[in-house]
Formats: sequence, structure tokens, C-alpha cells
Amino acid sequence: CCCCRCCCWELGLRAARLAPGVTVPVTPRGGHYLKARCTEHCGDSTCLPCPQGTFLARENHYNERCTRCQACDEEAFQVALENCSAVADTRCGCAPGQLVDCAVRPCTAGSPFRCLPCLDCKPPDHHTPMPCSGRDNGCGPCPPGFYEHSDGCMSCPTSILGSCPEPCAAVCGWR
Amino acid sequence: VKQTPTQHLKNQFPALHWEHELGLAFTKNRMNYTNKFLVIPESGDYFVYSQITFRGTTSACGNISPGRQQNKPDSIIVVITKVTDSYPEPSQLLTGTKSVCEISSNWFQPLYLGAMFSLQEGDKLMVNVSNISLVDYTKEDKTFFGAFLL
Amino acid sequence: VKQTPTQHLKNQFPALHWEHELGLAFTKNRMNYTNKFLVIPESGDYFVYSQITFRGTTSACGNISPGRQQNKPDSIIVVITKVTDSYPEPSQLLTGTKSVCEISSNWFQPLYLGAMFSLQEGDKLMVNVSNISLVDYTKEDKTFFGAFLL
Amino acid sequence: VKQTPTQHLKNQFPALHWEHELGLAFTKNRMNYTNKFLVIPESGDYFVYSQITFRGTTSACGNISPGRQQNKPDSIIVVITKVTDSYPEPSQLLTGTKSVCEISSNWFQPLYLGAMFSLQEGDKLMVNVSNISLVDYTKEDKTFFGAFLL
Repeated sequence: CCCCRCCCWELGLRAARLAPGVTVPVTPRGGHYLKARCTEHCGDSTCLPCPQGTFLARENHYNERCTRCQACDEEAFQVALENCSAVADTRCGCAPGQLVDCAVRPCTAGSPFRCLPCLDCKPPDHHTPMPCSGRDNGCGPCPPGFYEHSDGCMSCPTSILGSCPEPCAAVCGWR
Repeated sequence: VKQTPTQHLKNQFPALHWEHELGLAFTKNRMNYTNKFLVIPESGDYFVYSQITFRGTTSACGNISPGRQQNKPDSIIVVITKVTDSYPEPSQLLTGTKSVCEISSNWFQPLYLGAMFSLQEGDKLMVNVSNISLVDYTKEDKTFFGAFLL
Repeated sequence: VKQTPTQHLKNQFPALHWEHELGLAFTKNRMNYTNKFLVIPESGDYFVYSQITFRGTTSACGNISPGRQQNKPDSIIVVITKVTDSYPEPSQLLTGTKSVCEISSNWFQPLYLGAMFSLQEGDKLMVNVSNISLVDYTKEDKTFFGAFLL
Repeated sequence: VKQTPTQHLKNQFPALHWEHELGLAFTKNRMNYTNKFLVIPESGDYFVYSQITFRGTTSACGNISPGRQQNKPDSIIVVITKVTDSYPEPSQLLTGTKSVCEISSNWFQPLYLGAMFSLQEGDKLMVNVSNISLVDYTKEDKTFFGAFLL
């Protein structure tokens, strides 16, 4: 039988629940919140898109409020690598040519960081050019929660969409 | 009410703008937010609170060199201020003030304030900070401001 | 609810266990404590608060040697987290975060948090800390956690 | 209740005297203030809070000389204490304790405390501090103490 507690179903697929016990895959969408519960048996709950500046990554829920997107720390020269969408938080990182300088030790995925201009990491002759990346003011591996991408460190994707680079297993490996 | 800081009032520390609808932020029971102020809807006793998380890079004070003299510290200050129709000047209800002289490459710390006040309908509350560029406004659970009727 | 911290939840800071009956600790009016969580008995507005006292010995950051580079600080973090049936992920309600770079042989300091939230019946609240080994759980008046319906 | 600290009780940290009528200070609903104590007028659950702003000049600990050993820090401590007829000894409800080892010429910082307690009619609350001479009692918005019935 249907329940009216779930929100954010793909409304066009209501037919999926007509016959008791018959289930048809539906494709619920994130980015919606429960505006109003259904008022009659097998009725629809009212779901609305998350307002600008908020998001909800998951579906199959009945949350009545969307989560606020984080802001990137401009004072620390951070930039939005991915702007907040209705289904994913802002992803803050450093502009190309800048390196992530973690503000604390030990550095964890959620640690504050600032962006510093890259040093010119000229590699020894027989090495391929070393991308500008690293925790301190030199070149080296990206800190936890980041992965090397073109010539900088990118913060690991937190949204449920897209692939999860191997160095980011700790952050998005659950997908 | 969550954080979006912009400078305003003269001869005072700059006041912060706040987000009052999205995410964890909300207003209810006729409590109103407008242009940096929480506006008191009815006279009564209110618990007023705020936390501001500050962060910065090291200042001259934390610079340790042989034979250095002891430097004067920087400071971080939060003031919850009341503006009322009954008197032409704002009054400082709560103040958190801390010296900062860190030897690390950067620092971050919160200042929390909270207390009960008898307020009048129409009174307005705002949060002023000594230096807006030091305020960490990136996440709503770190920097916040609120009041409720007891 | 007074402190007996032990580590638990994955992919988050560890959550603290609390004493909820002995000494100053109590639960009443159907507020329930179970397995690190305060369980909200009825929907409404609640004031949620916690203080965690941290203590440690000096870290690399506080090590002052001639010509030293500025070190990165350690940090202490407290998060009051909500887990709700209505959404499959926990949400961070309050965060206290402070850098630590002390030059003394040892250090100790509290982080206090408190604010009002609209909570639903069945919502669960817990306190997560960045490093349980730094939590001073020896006395209930130093480290505590609570919530009450307004 | 605003601050005028003078030393009193023995074998405890000194208790602070408070201003309870002038400026922002007030008592109402039969809450009474007498000789450093808030006196609870009726049994019930109360939210008790205080902020003490401390300030001082640099201590030995912050003295950085080549080849220095790591010094022990000084400390600042606030305790909200309950005295009750039902038991001959005071009990510590809330404690804020922080190490101090500042390298700057002077320092200042607040300690904030607040939590809910079940109190009995006639119970008395006071605020004790580790060192009265470090308390900044110059302004009522920096150092304060209060309680209200929930």
C-alpha cells in the first residue's frame, strides 16, 4: 500500500503505486523538501524545490527544511569549484595555479584551509612536470579530502553524482 | 538567524547582516528580522545569545624573534547592541572581548554570549564585531544569533 | 546529562557517551537518553547547549626554537549533531572550533555552545568531538550537555 | 545582576559581589539577591548562566627566552556554586577553567557558563573565581551572572 510520508517522488510516476504490492521503480529526486504532507489515504504530499542557497542531496525523505549551502572563505582566497545546487553543497577549493594550505595539523577532510600561490615546481629533468599541489608552501601530495587535478588540488566531491577519485575514498568511497 | 556580514552603523563596530529564513535560520511568533536587526514583537523577558567564530592569520604580536619585546595583542570583540525608540543612543547588552597573540601560522576561535534581558516591543537587537573580515561566515553552525521570549 | 565519553559513530567525529542519572545529571518530562543520544519527546522549540572542557600537553606547534617557522596549530572541535527520521543524514546544529598552539607544558580550555532549534518528536541529539582523548570528563561541572523545551 | 567583586568565603575561591538593581541589572518574580547570593524563590528548573571577563599582564609562563623550558601555565577559573539548606557543603554546578600562557604584554578573555538545574526554594547561587584581581568588573556587559525559571 502507499504511504504518504515519502517526499520528492517523481510526481509523474504516481501510477507506480496504484496496485497494492505491485512495485514499479520510480526515480525519486533530491533537491526537494516536504512542504505539506498528504491529507488523504494514498494522496500526494506536496514537495517543493529547495530555495536558492539551500540543498538536499538525498531523496526518499520527508524533511521539511533544506540545508544551507556553505560559503567559501574569500578571506582565505577560496573559490567555489562547484556552486551549490539543489542537490549538492558548494565545493570549495583553490583556483588553478594555487595550492591548498591546510590551516591545522593534522589535516582532515573538513579542516579549514587557505589558498596560496603555487611555487614553480620545476621537476628534475627526467620527471614529468609536478602539478602544483601540497599542504605547505612547496609541492607535494594533496592533503586528505583533496585530489590532484590538472595543476592543483581539488576538494573531493561530496555529492552523490559523478565518480569518486581514488584518493577520495575516505570522503566519497561509500557511493 | 545565520550570518552574512556587511558593515553599516557609524561610531560603532560594524554590524552583521544575517540570513533569517534558509537552512537552520527561522523567525516565528512575530519576531521579525530586518536590515541587521532582530525586532522585538512584544515586551517581556528574552534570552538573547550569539556566537561569532573568528579566524585570522598570525599578527605581529605572535612574531617570536630573539630579544623581542612583548608586543601588544590584537583583539576580537563581539557586542550585542540594543537600539530602542525610548532613547536616542544604542546600549551594549553583552560584550565578548578577547586578546589575540598567536604564534601559529593561523588561528580560529569562537566567542559565545547569552543572557536574559527585559525588552520592550519595538526594541531592536544587532550584533557588532570589531573586524568583519575576521568573521567566519562560511557555515551557519559556527556563527549565529538569536533571541526567544521566556 | 554529565560526561562519560566513549567513541562510536563512523565517518564523523566520535560521539560522547553521557551519564544521565547520577549527580547533577537528570532527564525529565519524557526527555530520554539512550546510547549517546538525547531523544526529543515532543515537537517544539528547544534550547540545546553543551560545554566540553579539553586539556592536553603541548603540541609541536607550541615548540619555540630560534629561527622557527610558524607552525600550523592543532584544533579542538565540538559539534552538536541532530539525527532525524525525516532525512537519512545527520545535520550539524552547533559547532565550536578553536585552534590550539600553546607554549606551556600543558593546556586546558572549555568550548561552550547554546542555541534554540525547532525539533521534531523522535529527533536525536548527540555531541561529537574532534579528539576524545583531549576531553576532560573527570568532573560533571566542566563537561556537560543538555536540552529543554521552551 | 552586574559585577562589584569583593572577596569573602573561606576554603573556596573568593565569591563575587554583584550589582543587582542599577543599569542592566534587575531582580524580579521574588528572585532575591543578598550578600553575593541569588536566592531561589520557588522550586523548579532554572537556567543559570554567567560570564566573567578576565584580564592580566603577562606571566612568567609567556616569557620567551632562548633555550627556555616549557613553563607551567597560569589559569583562570569560574565556578557557579550552590549552597543549600539540605546539605552542609556547597556544590559546584558549573566550572569554566582555562590555562593562560600569553606572550603578549597583556591579555583579556571571557569564560561563559550556562546550563539548566533543578533547584529548591531557598537554594543560593554564587559565583567564585580563582583570582578576583584578574576580573574585569569595569563594564556590566562583560561580566554578568543570572538565573531564570523555565
